[in-house]
Amino acid sequence: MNKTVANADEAIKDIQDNVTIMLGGFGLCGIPENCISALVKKGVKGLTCISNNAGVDDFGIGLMLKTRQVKKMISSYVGENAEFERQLLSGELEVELIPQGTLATRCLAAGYGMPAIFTPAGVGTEVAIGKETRKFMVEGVEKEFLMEMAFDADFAIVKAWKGDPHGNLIFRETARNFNPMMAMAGKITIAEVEELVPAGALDPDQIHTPGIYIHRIFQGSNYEKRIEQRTVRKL
Amino acid sequence: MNKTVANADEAIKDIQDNVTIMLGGFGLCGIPENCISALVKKGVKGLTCISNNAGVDDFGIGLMLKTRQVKKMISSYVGENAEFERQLLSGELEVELIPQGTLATRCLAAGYGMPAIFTPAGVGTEVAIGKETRKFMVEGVEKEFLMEMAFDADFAIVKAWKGDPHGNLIFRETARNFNPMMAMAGKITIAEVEELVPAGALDPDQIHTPGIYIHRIFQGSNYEKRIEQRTVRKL
Amino acid sequence: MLDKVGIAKRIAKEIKDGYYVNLGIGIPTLVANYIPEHMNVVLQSENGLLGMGPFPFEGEEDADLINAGKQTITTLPGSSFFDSAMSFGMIRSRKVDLTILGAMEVADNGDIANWKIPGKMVKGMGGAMDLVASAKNIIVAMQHVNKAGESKLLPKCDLPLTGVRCVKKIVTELAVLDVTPQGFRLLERAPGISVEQIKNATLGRLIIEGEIPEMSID
Amino acid sequence: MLDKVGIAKRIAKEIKDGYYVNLGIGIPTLVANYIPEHMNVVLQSENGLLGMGPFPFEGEEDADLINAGKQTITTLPGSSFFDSAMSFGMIRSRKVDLTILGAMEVADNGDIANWKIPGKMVKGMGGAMDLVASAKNIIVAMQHVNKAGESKLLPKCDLPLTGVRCVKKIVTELAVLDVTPQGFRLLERAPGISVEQIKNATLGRLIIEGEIPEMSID
Repeated sequence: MNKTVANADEAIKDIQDNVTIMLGGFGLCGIPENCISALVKKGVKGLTCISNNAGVDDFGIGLMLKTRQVKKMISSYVGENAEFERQLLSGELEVELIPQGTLATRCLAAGYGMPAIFTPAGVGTEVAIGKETRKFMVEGVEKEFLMEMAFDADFAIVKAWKGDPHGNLIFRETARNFNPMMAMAGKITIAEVEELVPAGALDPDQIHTPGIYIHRIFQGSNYEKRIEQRTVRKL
Repeated sequence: MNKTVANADEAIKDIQDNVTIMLGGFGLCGIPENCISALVKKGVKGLTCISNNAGVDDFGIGLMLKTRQVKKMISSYVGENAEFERQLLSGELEVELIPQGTLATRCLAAGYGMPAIFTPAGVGTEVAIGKETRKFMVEGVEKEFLMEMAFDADFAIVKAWKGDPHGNLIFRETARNFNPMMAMAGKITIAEVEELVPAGALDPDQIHTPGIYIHRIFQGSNYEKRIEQRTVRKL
Repeated sequence: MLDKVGIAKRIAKEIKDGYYVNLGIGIPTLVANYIPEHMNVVLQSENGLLGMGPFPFEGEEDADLINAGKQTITTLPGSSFFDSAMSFGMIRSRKVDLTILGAMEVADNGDIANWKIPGKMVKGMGGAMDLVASAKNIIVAMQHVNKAGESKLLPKCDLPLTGVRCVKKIVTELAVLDVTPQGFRLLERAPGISVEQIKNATLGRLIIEGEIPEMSID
Repeated sequence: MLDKVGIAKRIAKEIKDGYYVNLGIGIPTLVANYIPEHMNVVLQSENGLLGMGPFPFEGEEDADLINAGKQTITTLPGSSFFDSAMSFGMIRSRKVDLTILGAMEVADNGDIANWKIPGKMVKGMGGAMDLVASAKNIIVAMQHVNKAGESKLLPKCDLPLTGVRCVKKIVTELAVLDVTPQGFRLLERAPGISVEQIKNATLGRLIIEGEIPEMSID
């Protein structure tokens, strides 16, 4: 199998207006920087983006917000972004906030072919409005759960540390986050990697995402890997 | 954290008659050999065993069948075991056969705190009898699913390649199989490993099962690792 | 009439470049030997491997490395291991392009029975029910008639079902057939086999339209 | 009256040897600094890490290694990384022994509100709803009264809820309280704070039985 494409532009070339895209990453950690730049360059519009966060004003998905390419965000936390706030308050941008674990598990459900999952997150809150609830016994006590549906995304774009032409991926540290589940959940999944190695160079026991889930892969470049909250201690 | 115990006898010492135990492995590959021997030695009886297979006459769970310690098997495939067949036909042994993916996913559900999952496996077959079904749209077509419940096991016993005192586990090749899901699914999970290494010796990116799921760990000994179907090609 | 190798060779022609394929036990396992070398095909073994290679050379068997038939195997460059939850996850989410498996009976609506014979010791369904319930494309490798000469391509399965309305294509020692809403559609005859012989061996609805070519398997 | 550090120190006393603990943003993050060194405690960060260590030394920050508050952190021997599905899987399956988080309001039935103020920009619930819906044991670190002097321990939350009937214990600048079926039970007073002051600052049902000891935080 050789799923290698030349670069981000080629990887995203069939992404059209008004599609739904999952984007991996948590905060600015593990985000597909190259593909985001290519989407901005391509100027595709009306996107529904499923991503835990919405970047910051001048990085990550924030870049696509600035160019008004995003119609709707489905996220768990969208702070730290003034342009986001402006568009939301002006009604230009639609936002659906869902619990972080629900977001992760709805991706997992899509990747694992489970049409719906049950979670207690959001029971009794406004997140539960309009959703089916169901009680199950947990540790001898009846507990209420929400039924949440698997995501249905046209594309998933993920960022990994290493990958091979089969699409096998290895993530690094907490840059793993949502990337493996989104990789499994896209109808078409695009992976950008810091280092593309030949087939056989990755230990098959250590692969986080098997290549079967990946449709296109390329070695990215010029990763900025910006830090959102630089916290240090004194020597 | 130090969850290390001396050996299999100590690891299983509170396993009493009539409990439900999950046992990792597929065929004879990746089975907890040391703990099975210890359970035979201890002579605990009336067990319900959740395991994909039931071993062979003189190895694996077959050893516990020979000593009549198993009341019920929940498995997907139980061939290759004459004593098993005898006990089943004589009514001494109860067997619940479920699809392999359902078995794996019911373990995952327990480990991931999902009370139930939906799967299409078994729809329209005798596996569906008495189970709730539900239709969901899949790729634009209505498809029927069975609702299957998370397992509720008192103990899970798994076998890994390497582990550390925190209970972090790394599996090797296809000996991984059911072990990671069962590790997550037991109320008490016992891990036996071929090599117990100090905390910090395992690369945190490569750990398959984080220690939070493991209650006891020990370095096993005298692994036989028997091969069920030795198939080779000519040079 | 085809032998087992012939059936395997004919099925191998259904595999396309870039396919991920799950092969069942028996004749389906043989299919791996006849996939053209220039094709990029990855074999999935549902116990937790993508990229199954050939059997190991003697002395190189590894007890930790087996396929779903519990046979010792090898890996190939690009292989990956994963747990059984992910394995059946990728099966359920239809990432496997083609599933090839054996059957005791197939009905003309695509129902399949291949796991249980009442009165005989039941070994279990293993992963077969998961595979047939989810696969995009299922090809069955089977004998057209049983040892008593009775058709195994039926209007309705007599044996307990493994899955419903799922089989897409059947390759037997006599013929290649598609499963359509109108029943089995005869596509090809095995070398030396007449349409009449196939008619006589098929109990389910059989559609024969136009000239039925003899299959080529090499 | 306790300052933030005092609240963190008092909460640290609730942590037991062998605990897996999830710390929210704000005062809860400070708790890590006061866990006795001899204790084996593992901190979970819900973005995908067990075994969170202290902040890195300057120049050793790693963009790939952050906590749920997006702060640069380090690992410790025995750490493990995992994806967000597994992370919330272990939260839902109650493998995390203790969750410590902040709140805007807590009701005397254990309801908590900490994610949304109507009329203000909503940033989102992040992982808070998952954590409070599943945690075995939740301790809230919060101010007893808001800047206007109004109680935040209420008969019923006014703000949109994060979770229902889930808070087990509350540590404020004034007191330690358990949440019981009968309401808030006063357990300890902050140094120099009278029972009367706590009564006046608590709008929800408050149970005061016997002598209420002054807490010790060192």
